[in-house]
Amino acid sequence: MYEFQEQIGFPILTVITFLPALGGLAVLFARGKPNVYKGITLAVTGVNFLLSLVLIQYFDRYTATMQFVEKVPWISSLGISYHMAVDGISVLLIMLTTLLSLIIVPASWNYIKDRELQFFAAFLFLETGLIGVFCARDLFMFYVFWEVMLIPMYFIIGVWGGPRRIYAAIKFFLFTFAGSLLMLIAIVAIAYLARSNPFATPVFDMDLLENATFSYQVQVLAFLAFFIAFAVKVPMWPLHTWLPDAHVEAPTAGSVILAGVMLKVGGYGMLRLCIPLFPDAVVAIAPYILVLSIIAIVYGALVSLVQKDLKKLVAYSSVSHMGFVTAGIFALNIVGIEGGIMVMFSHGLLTGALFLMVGFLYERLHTREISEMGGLAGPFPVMAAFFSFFALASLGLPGLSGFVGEFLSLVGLFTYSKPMAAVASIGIILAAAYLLWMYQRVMFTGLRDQKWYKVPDYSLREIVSLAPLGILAVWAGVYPNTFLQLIQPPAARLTEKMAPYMAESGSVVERIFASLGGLF
Amino acid sequence: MMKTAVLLIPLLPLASFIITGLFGKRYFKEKSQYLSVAAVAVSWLLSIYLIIQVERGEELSWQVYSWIAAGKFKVDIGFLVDQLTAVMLLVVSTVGFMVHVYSIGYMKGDGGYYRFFAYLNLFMFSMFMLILGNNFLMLYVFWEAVGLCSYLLISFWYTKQSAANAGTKAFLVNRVGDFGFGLGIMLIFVTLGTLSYSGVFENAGRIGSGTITAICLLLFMGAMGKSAQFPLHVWLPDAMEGPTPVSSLIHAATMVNAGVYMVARSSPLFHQSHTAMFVVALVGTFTAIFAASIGLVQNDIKKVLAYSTVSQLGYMFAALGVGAWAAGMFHLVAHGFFKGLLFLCSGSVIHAVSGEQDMRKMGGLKNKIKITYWTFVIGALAISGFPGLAGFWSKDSVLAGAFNGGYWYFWLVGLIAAFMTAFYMFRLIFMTFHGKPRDVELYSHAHESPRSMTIPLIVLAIPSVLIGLVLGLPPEDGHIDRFLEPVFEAVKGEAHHFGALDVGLMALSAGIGLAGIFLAWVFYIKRPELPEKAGAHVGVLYKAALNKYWIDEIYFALFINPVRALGRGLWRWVDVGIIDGFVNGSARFFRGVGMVLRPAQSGKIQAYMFSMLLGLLALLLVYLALTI
Amino acid sequence: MTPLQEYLALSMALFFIGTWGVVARRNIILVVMCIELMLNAINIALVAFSNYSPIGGGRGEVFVFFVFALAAAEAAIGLAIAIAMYRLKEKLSVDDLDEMKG
Amino acid sequence: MKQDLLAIMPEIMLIATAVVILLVDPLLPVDGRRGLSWLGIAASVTAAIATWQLRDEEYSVFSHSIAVDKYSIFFKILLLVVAALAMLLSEKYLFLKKRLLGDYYALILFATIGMMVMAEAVDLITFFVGLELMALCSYLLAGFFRYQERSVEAGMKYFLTGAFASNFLLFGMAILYGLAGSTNYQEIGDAIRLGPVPSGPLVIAIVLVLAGFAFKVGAAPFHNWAPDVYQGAPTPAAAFLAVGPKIAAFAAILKFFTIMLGSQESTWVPLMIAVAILTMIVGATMALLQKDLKRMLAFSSIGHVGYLLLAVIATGSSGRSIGMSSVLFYLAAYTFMNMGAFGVLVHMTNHSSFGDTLDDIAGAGKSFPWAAGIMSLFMLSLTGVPPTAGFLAKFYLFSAVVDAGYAWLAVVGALFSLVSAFFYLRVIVYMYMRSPEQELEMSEDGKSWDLGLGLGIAATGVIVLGILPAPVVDAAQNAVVKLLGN
Repeated sequence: MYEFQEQIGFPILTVITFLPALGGLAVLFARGKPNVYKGITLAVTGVNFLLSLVLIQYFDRYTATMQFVEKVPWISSLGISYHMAVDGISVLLIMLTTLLSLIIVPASWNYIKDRELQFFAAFLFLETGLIGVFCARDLFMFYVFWEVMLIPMYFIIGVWGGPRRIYAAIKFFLFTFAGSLLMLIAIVAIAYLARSNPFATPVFDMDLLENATFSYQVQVLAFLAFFIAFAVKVPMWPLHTWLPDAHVEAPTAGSVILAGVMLKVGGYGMLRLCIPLFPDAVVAIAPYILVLSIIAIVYGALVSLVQKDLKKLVAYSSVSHMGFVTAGIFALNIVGIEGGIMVMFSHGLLTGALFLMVGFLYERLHTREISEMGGLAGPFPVMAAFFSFFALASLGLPGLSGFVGEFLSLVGLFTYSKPMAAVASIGIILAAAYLLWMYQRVMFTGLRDQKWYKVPDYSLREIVSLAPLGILAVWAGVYPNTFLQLIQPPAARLTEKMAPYMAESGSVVERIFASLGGLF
Repeated sequence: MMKTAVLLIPLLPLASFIITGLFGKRYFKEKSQYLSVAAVAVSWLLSIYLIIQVERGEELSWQVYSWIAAGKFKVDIGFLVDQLTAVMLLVVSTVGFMVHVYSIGYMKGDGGYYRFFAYLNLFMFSMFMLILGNNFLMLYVFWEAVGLCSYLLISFWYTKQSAANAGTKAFLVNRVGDFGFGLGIMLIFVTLGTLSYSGVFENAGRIGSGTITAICLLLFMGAMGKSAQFPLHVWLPDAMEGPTPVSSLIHAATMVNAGVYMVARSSPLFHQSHTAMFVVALVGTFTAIFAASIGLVQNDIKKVLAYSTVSQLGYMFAALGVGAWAAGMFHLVAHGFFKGLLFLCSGSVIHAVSGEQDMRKMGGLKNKIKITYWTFVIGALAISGFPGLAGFWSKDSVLAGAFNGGYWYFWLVGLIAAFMTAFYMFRLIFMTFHGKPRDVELYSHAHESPRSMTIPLIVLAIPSVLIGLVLGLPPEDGHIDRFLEPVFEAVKGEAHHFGALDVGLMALSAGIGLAGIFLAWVFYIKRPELPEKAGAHVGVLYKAALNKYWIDEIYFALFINPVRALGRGLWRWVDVGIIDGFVNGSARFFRGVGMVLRPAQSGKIQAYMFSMLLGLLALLLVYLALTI
Repeated sequence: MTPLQEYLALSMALFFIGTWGVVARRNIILVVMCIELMLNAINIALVAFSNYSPIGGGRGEVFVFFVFALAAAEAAIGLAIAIAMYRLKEKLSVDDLDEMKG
Repeated sequence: MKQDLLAIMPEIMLIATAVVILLVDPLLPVDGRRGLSWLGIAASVTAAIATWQLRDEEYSVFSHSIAVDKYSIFFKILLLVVAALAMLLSEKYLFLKKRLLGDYYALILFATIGMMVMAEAVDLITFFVGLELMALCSYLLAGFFRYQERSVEAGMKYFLTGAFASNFLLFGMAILYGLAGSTNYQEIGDAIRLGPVPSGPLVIAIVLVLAGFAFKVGAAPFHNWAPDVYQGAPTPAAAFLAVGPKIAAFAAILKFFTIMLGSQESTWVPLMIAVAILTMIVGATMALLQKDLKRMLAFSSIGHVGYLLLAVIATGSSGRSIGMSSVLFYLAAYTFMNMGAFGVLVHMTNHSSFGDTLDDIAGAGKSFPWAAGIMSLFMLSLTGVPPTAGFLAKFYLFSAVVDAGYAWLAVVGALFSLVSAFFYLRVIVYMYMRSPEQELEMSEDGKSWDLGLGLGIAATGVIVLGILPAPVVDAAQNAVVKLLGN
């Protein structure tokens, strides 16, 4: 029952997960001067980021087995254990999480005026929830962390958000909670169905569940329940409408984490649970999900195109970009899955950066209405440079991170169905349209008000917040193998898991699309 | 050594870009050109070295590192240097170098001086990588990268609404083309499992006929975007909003040729699909005459040149499409030089008249700016097919290729377009340099450009004159044909022997060119009132050409406005209306249920008791209902 | 011997009368009395059952004693609260108790 | 005899303490009465320890009318915790409202004894005595502020409806007795299972018993009294009334519907499903409309009863221990979170001109940082968000329901759980995300160590049961083993 993998000498996953929460408690109870608690926050997130680098360093990237295993019984009569372990996908996302958490500290150093202490504490708790989801290897734990991250975010939006923050916060909570409850029931159901006999304890351990087999009907129902929970987080069309509201109202740092990490949790869940646990159902339902993904891609882009609020534009663009994630994953081949993960990673970097920049812009202009901007490249050349960099990366410019993921996920989709990939590719055209048009309206043409020349350009603090994201974006674009290596073994394992079912797949929609594919 | 050269050629401009971009604003300022020009100069020298090596028969195929490896999808960053690369390298490095030098003078005093050179360097890097790459994905990647530079440079003067619009438009139209290109690449990958040139071309024979047509057409879609072929040509004329050196380098001599390069590079694929070849030729020919007809009536000096570029690119595609591969590349090289020259000359003119671009305000400038005038005339003669100059040989080989390939209709259309070309080029010359000054104010201030600008003109004039003689003689078996033979070996048609008929054709095309020049002389020197009359005579056609056949307006009506309306509709109706309506509605629904139940909570004790009794009754009824 | 059914019928009748009284009367004292009536109806049933039961004889009667005790306590408490209410409102109608609702 | 007294030693302690309190109370000055609550608390704690000491043996005493086994011990300790918490919450409140009387504590102790008897009874008569002891004390507690119209109204409503409903339960029990000829649970169960029993009277008995219990726990449509009573009763008393009687009633329900009516599950399960669904609907939707926090908590507790009934259904139809033990765990979690929530209201009333409404709680995040913090904790726990007791309870409960094959009922439960999230979160919204329209008048008199301790225990309970629930889960599972035989 007890298990501990001597890979690094100390339970690094536990440390990396709970260190922020401890930091949060320290912040709450220390109640020091602003610089004290900000310092604590910075130190904790910094150490955590370093720990995540250590994790990657010691991580064996050539195997798909779970590593850094820590397993201790927790509620043994219910078959629940404290079980943490990671594979390449988790490690990559943990790194992203710790990086973004670190970055938002300097980025919101002067942003929050009211109840600042609680703000930083909330972020630390949030980080624990997020990392916990990526580490959990026990379904119950997974769900606990899944919900735990909900609460700080709810407060962050609701307390420190914009004018319609309450509506946005409740909407955010209820959307996610609705999905979670379905997932909870599905978790319970499969845990009890996976037992060997009716009097045995239920099975929550993912390792064991992955080897269990469920009847087709159970698979489909449980898959849908899980999937809806994850689809809300991703968010997939048509479950996405909480996202624009939440983003617009959330404070900058909230948007960064929300877009940068929280949406990834949805995609991660699909990879971690939906596919390995219900391979049969996945194969049957994938075509429908792909259709939804493609709708999301095009729909998000179209709606983005006509947004008047900068933040909302970026928010809808997330819907579109995350469509590539699901499209890649449910193309059910290794290229697509790796592409989907790369999109998650790169979207975390890029959209995080875009939200940061929108925040910085707002701090200067006190507006997010695109129509009130224009010509800002004149007074703010550095800002314009960063803006263009991240906008271009986000629209999938090759050589930057966005391209690799989107292209791979499209290749994966193309392998699955050619017409679908063709429609999804329209999203790339539209991405260029909405981002460049936005950039043009914000940065180009005549300046509205000469007074902006008196406002300073990016400070060192702001540049330092953005630079790491930019460097990683270039890195992931120029040498993506660093990251692809990490996710290759798990992705291969997932496809192997599905391989036996792929042959016998035969849903109606898929057959229709297959026949359409013949036209090409 | 070759490896070092291949590595340095792109990396030097990249390094210069990074350094200038980061430190230009604060430290280099007006001295930004030194580093940039030096970097490109070295790249040029190294390119010449490479070309000589290739000429000697050396080739290079080098995998530098594995770029993307995801499952079966494996793509390397690697270089391929062969004859085709060398030809491109010649044009790109030479014109690039000259444009850099030219820009020193042209951009002097501009607020974004450093930025300009940084962008130019970035462009050089991307363009070098584009032609040096050894696989389709790299081609695609740097295809987009040059597009980015094009975007950045078109909207270089971003405070101008029109420049900003033009940049965005260029990028978007290119993206539409890249949509096809990308799908084509995916189709190649899915079909063959590899994207490297060697891997694809070796296995090209294995591809089914339908698939290969699909691949070729998709790839060609990308080429149409980048090389501004109808109907994706709309961005190039607008791109003239950028500084003139940019128009010369990117939008005439190098980037727009990428499409031609790509089709030429993919010749083993295209060769297998007759349909695709025919489409290429058809689009090329149509674009050639279509753009020429618009060029006839434009008044903006750069717009004329822009439409001319579109038209000439059409020629190149026509050549490739009819199987005259070498002719197409020949025209690419020749056009690269003389169109680069023409743009730089127009820049010099614009520089002379303080930024005015409308030819109707010019006139009589030939005495004021002599060097510009004469180099301009050389360029114009070259493009018009004046016997002996570069354009004569290259255009003739294109037309001959079409004729000999049996596509007499393409040949005929090409011939008409050649006539138009000569006409509008000399219309431009006469309106700009001859006659009386129409705007005295501008005229009086006109001055010759500084030496940094005139020297590139002179330098570029030399190949415009000579390159045809050097490369193109004897026709159809000239140096360039032999040089490129290894590349196009597999796709070559049956051997053709130069004969009397060809001489006749040559004479015909020369005559057509001269006729065009003569007509322009009649219209704009001899009888300046004629253009208006003629315009009135063919009113509709004239108006259509003047308005570029309303293509932009049609796109707005057909695509852009509907897309925006769709976006707005989806947002307002689907997102806010239906989905949020459902969400908020379900919240209201539960409140509504509460409101319905509320009266039961009346506060009256006996009502409570009564409801208990009802509950009892209901339980019994439930039981009865379930048992019966 | 009178059959069990008849006792039970009586008990039911009393119970329904009590129920009707509780729901219909407005005066709190009367309502409390009707509640007592219901209890007595149950007592009749209990005694009857006890008498006719083959094995559990006697338990019913014991039960009845406890019900008696309860009835007394209930009446006391009910009246105590009624007095408190009367002091505050000077009314003893159940309809006056509807300040809290909804 | 010795065995008998030993088994009910905890109850005897409580009775003795209650009597002492009643005797001493008139002799003490007002200030001196403040120690009485500690007397009561000490008695409760001692009784709890005494109960705990009995855990290893099983007693069936007083002619097999009381069974002290693990099951009843679980409930008795839980009830004693409830009593102790209620007394901790009450003292300062009563003092400030000038109703600090020993009677109050005595009533709480007597009610607790009644509840304990309900939990341990295995005989209808004993059960009835316990039930009425609890009920009569409850009426008085609800009406304890006899100079407040609302309190009196609450007392009267509770009394009339309660007595009315008790009669149905009693009538049902009488019929059961008549059918089986015995008042012992086990004998009744055997008689119903084995012998030919006329189905008509049996169904009527089941319906009557079900209705009576539904009233006691506040299940729809027998719930209408609950909001009015909780709103009108003194807040600490409401806390007690919202939790204690429910625990005791569920202890009895589980015994009734398994030992006695286990063989009739095909009859009562559909009825209880209907009741459970209606209860969840009423609880969730009505709570949405409430502006008064006590009423909101009342409807919320109605909603929780709906979930609990789901677990009872699961027990009945699967006969597996998990359903029953999930009820036990849920009640434990419910105790801490619900008493905690009421306790926060008491705290705020003590310290300010707080009026129990949502508007009054606006801005509490700033004016009452700690209280608002733990109130959020309780609200999240009631919503069922990890890592709180409420989550684990709901998780466990849904497990039971799904395991019993009622996944669809779990989905219904989840739906109303979602609806209920809305009004629980609204409390947090008001506390943290809105600024008050009218500042509350603060007063310094309210400082209370007792109350702080009570809230601390509740908060700790919520967190501990959420993070380290294993001991309680195990206890709940052990408690039900014998009852179900597997």
